[in-house]
Amino acid sequence: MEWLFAILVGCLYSAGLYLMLQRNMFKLVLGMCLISHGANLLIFTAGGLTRNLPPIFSEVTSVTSQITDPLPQAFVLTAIVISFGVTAFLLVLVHRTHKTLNTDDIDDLIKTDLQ
Amino acid sequence: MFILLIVFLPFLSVILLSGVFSLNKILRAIILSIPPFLALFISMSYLNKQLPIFQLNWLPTLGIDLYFESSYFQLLFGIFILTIGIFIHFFATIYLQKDPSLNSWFFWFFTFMGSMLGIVFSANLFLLFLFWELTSLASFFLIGHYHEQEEARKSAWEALLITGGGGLCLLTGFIMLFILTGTVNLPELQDKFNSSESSFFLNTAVSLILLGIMTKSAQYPFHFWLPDAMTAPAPASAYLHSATMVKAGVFLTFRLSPIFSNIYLWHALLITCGGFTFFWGAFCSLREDSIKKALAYTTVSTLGLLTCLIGIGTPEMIYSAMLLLFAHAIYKAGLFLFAGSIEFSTHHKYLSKIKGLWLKQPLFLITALLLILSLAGVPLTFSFYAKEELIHTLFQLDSINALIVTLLIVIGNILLVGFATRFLIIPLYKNENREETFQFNLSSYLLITIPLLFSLIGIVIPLSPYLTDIFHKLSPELLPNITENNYTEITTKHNQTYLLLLPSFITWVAGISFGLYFIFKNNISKEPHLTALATRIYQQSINQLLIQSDRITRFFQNGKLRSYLQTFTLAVLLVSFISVIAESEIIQSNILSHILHTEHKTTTYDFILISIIIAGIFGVIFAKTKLTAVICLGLVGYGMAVIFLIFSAPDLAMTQFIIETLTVSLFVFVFYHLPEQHLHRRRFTKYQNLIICAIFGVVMGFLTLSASSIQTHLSISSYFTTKSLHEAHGGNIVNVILVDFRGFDTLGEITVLAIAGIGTYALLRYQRLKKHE
Amino acid sequence: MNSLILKTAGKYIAPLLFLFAIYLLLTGHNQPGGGFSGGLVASASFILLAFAYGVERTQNWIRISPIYLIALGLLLAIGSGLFSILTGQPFMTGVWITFNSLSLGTPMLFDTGVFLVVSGTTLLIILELLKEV
Amino acid sequence: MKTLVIFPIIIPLITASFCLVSYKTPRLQWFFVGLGNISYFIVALTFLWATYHGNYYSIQIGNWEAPFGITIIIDLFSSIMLVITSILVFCSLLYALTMTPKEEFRLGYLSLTFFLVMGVSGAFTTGDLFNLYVWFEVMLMSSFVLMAFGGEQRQLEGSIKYVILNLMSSAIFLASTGILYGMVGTVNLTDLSIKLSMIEHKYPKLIVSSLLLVAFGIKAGLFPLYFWLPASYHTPPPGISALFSGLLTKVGMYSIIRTFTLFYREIDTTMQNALLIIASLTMLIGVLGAVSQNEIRRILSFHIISQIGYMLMGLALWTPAGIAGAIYFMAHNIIAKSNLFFISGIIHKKTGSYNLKSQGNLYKELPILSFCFLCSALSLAGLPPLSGFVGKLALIIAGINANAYITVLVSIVVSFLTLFSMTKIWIYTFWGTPNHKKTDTSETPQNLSFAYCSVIILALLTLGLGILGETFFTISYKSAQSLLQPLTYIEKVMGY
Repeated sequence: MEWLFAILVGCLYSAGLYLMLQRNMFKLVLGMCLISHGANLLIFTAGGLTRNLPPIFSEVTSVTSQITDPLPQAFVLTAIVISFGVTAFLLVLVHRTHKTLNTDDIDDLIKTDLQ
Repeated sequence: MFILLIVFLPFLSVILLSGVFSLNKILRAIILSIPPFLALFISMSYLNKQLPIFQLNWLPTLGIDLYFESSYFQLLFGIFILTIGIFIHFFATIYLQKDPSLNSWFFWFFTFMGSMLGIVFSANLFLLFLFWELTSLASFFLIGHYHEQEEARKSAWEALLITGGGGLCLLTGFIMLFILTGTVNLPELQDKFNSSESSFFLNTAVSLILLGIMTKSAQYPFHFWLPDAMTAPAPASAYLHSATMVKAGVFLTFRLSPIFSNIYLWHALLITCGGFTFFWGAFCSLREDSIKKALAYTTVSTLGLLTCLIGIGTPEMIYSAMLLLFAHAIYKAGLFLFAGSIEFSTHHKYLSKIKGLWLKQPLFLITALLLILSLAGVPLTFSFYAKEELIHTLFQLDSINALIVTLLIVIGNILLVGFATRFLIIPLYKNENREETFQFNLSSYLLITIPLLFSLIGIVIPLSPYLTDIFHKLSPELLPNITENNYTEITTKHNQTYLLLLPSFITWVAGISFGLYFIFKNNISKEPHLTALATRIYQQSINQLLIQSDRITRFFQNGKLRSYLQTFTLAVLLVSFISVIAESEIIQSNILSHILHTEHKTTTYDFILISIIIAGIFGVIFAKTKLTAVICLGLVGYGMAVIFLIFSAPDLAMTQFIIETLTVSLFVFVFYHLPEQHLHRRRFTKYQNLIICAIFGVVMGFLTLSASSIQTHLSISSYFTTKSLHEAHGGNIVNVILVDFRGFDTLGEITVLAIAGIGTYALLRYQRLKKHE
Repeated sequence: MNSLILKTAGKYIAPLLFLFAIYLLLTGHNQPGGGFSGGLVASASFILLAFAYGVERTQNWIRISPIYLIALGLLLAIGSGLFSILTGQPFMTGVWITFNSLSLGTPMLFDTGVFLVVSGTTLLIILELLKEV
Repeated sequence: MKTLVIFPIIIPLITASFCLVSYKTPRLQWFFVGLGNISYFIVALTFLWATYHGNYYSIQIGNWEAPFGITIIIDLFSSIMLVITSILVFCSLLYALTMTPKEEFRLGYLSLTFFLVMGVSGAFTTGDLFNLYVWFEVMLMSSFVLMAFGGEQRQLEGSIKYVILNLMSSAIFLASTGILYGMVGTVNLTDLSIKLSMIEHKYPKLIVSSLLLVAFGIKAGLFPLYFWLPASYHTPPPGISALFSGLLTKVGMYSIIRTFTLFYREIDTTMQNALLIIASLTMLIGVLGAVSQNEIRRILSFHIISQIGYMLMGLALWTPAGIAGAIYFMAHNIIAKSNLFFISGIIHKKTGSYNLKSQGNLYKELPILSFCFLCSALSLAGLPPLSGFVGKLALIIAGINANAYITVLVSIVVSFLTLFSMTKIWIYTFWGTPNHKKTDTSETPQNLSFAYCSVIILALLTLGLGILGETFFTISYKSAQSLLQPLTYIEKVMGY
């Protein structure tokens, strides 16, 4: 099972990077989103995959040893929320930049590096 | 304690400076000179006694101690520095009277005086380095005093870079010594140092130290900063470039020569470099029209001679080098001050411009004559006395060394006499072109008295037995291995001056004719080409440094985010490849067995789900419009949510679902009102990028696989499942982890969210505020 | 966006969404849900209103600025952690009061803080963006 | 004392929250900020004093025992960094008091600053890898916002690069945390240290430490990952870039030192050589960049990179002396570099430009500022008795002792080039004839007095750090020793 997820992680990372290597600012953000999906999935997979054994105690499931590892889930949840905050800010930043510079080409941003 | 006082009293003047700034000029000068006077008084009174050492731990871990010691020679040198300094201080008060930034000049002047004394008295090499760099710094400011002029800035920078760079070499050398012996305290170093084992390490250390010395003492090929530094005000030149700073290197050579006496490289380098510099400096001085520059070249020449003599290293040589050091300090300071007073009175810097000066002002002529006689080493002057000593000792040696050195000295002296001739004769000419009236006022006459005083001192010393005695006492201290008998022998020989008259006579005749030749040849415009070569190498290396650094920086920092990302990816790939290759066997066995023995079977639904997500990914990449791309992104996100749902993470699924919705709507919001630009405006297909991305994906996938297949320890999470319900009172373990077990992470996480919110607010509001304005 | 459908829908759906958010928050400790999802849903209810009735009116409904919500949430979260310091335990140690089967504790207070920050942030971002548009 | 461990993190958070509450009334914000800063300073100083005597202070958040709950631990190294952070923040606030436009305080400038401080001190005190990630994000997020704060065109351009490259670093950081958890099953640094040393093969340690090196390397600005730094650091207002230059890269470096000393009980030669090579290249390329530039803040930005190289060199030597040098150098560099950024801001106020070529004669116009500049710049160049000298001396001695001759050679050359570019600033800006037009005549000198205060404080600190070098070096040495012998640290956390 994990190998399939590994392929998906690979796809997410490489597609994310590919988008970021384009010159479009918009694609930059899209790529960033894909990469954070990739990272989340990586943690999720690395923590071990279990089907239909959610880490919730109820009357039905009380056998503690069988449920899935909850820790990676907590990590992923934290990471998702953080990346949401970051993405929101990044979007606003890109929006502002786009309006101020009137371009969405990243290669137009070279002025700060060179004199 | 007193020794500390001597060093730090000049710094007291620096502090006093701010207090007395508003006072009358003369009063200020007097107050400022009190601390150096005190220091002078202390050192004079201890000249014949032993001044106790001062030792205080400062940075013992790194070997830096506040450790001062004084020998007779050091004290005498200190007295010279103080005396000359006080005179120059008075000279400068008059010379720079109209200068608005006089205060800053004095600040650096006294700083310099103190740090020079520091060099003289420190017995810890790192401490010495501290003062060494401080002199470089102070000289930077003194040389660049007229910083409105481009030339002054340039030469100050040049001096700082060369002496500062040399200083770094010196420091490295010291550090190597420190590592070799465990101490940099000179007295202990002498005991511990075992120079018989000459190793590459030691030789490197010695050459680095020599590099430092040579840059500071203006030895060829680093000598050019000294003539260039003549943009400094004359009193600064007089102080720094005759009596003190350039002597710091020579002084250090004196101090180190007992330690390195067995090292061949030390002697070889000093002799070659010094010898050549001696000759070359004198030669350059013959062709230089600017008075101060010409004097600077003669200084270079003398420094070369001193270095060379110390390089030979026999006690007699060192003794005569010491004498010469003092003699030179006196007459050269006088000469520079003299050049300063000429400049002050006539506003001319060039020898050819002051034609007729001697005739107009006999006082100048007398001063010039007396000083120049000292320079040329004519009998009755102190420098004659010193050189006489030198030639004596040379006669006693019978090696090939001595012959070469004698020859060198004779040639050098001829050149110096040539310069002296030029210096005396050119201003004797009548001023043909225009009847220039040099303006002389009280200040000019006051100024000329100080160089006159120096010239007189230079003549008085050899005449007064009391004063000569002071210099004789130098001798036994440095010649420990010479018995009392030998010593008297050396001293008695001083009277056989007749022996010297013949070579001296030849020197003078040749020198004068040389000087006359150069006067008539009048070919002085061009810089001597070996000096020009050194200057050009310096200039070129600075230029190249600027050009190449610019090129390198442009190469790396090319402004394209794309290439930065590529570099980043390559770095990730590189480290992953290295790690994987280093441990390939373990990975192979683990991953293969894991895939083969996997417990979960893959169902068709999984395939379908994952194909949908991958389709979504491709959709994002190939979408033609932003809207399509965003919808595809949403597809990927919802797919992720479904994955989380299937693989027992309902909380994740729910959060992912809502957040994906929010993200997509944010995307739509943000881009709704931006001008629609086609996503494929520039078709971009670089195979290079494709390959990098593909490899990156493969590597990340592989890492995922390896992370889930290589498991060395059990996870810590069973703790959470056991404790969740009863100790943390919660059935939803993920939530319990989030708010309790690892609630601190969540605290950070909501902080991130809060910041993102405020950031958005600030960014948008600020823009609106600006628009309103 | 001045559509009648949106307005009518908003009128009924938004309060329901908000109630659902509160439910998620309260049951989060034992069921799927919690401060995050709750906060996001809560903000969604107001966003719906903002779409339907405009930013100005929505802000009037919420009364306090989202920035205060954020600050309040943060302070609540820290405060819930500081409780235990008073009893000499490390920061964020849970302090629980149990009534029969129901137990209330500082982690739930913390979760409420999370709820406030998340909803405040989301609101702040979206409302500011809407103003921009 | 144990209760206090959490305070370096929550004091800034509380301060920031209160600033948010009073976001409409800057005066009230200043009150909170002053209170917060002073208490933070006192706490940090208390810890410095306490940890100097060999103690470690750790708590388990929520009272969940060691590898399971989150550990917050303060040892000597962290408390050094905390004290310096508090001083720097104090100066930066003092500076911002008059140098920052009034409306920025209404938009949350102060609370963002304290969120940044919170992230930084969280990173300095945490003993948990995932928690470290969270603090990094807090720090980064607030730095993103501060970086783009004025919304100038330049700032936006720089911010995009800054944000993207740092997010990539976070993604790698997150991924490596995930990989580590998958393999070793824990994220507690101490637990990792124990478990990684128990594994026979090196794969987990190797892959994770090298991925972390990349992730932290971006934040620290190591070669070849530093690109975001020169692209963005010169764009925000100088008060902000001073804070960044002091804290952000150093947090990256701190994390490298912390994780490497915990993961590697003994460093293997390959890793050591790799670190040395990276250190040399970072030093060299950074300083060459500085040499080539003609704008004060660009020069300073490149210097940050070059000096990070020195710190990495100290770590790579893997001797107590080397790491002590690195720690000392870090402290020195935070103070000196931030001060230079502050000064560049005042220069900008006076001359209306950052470009060297359109300035001049400030030595006569602003003598006090000139001396403060001289103090910091020469300290950076390593002139005695300023702080930089002690740091460089320690590093070079350690380097020669460890036979890392090439790196030592590079560090000396770099030292020379630093002197070159620092004096270049001096010559163009402080000497020469005035090239600038007086722009702001409305700026009375009184307005700048607070800014001057902070500049003078930092200049004096640079001097003091050098003159009292023995004390500070002993502290660094002690913390280096404890870093290289992590057993006490481990015992303290795990409770056995």
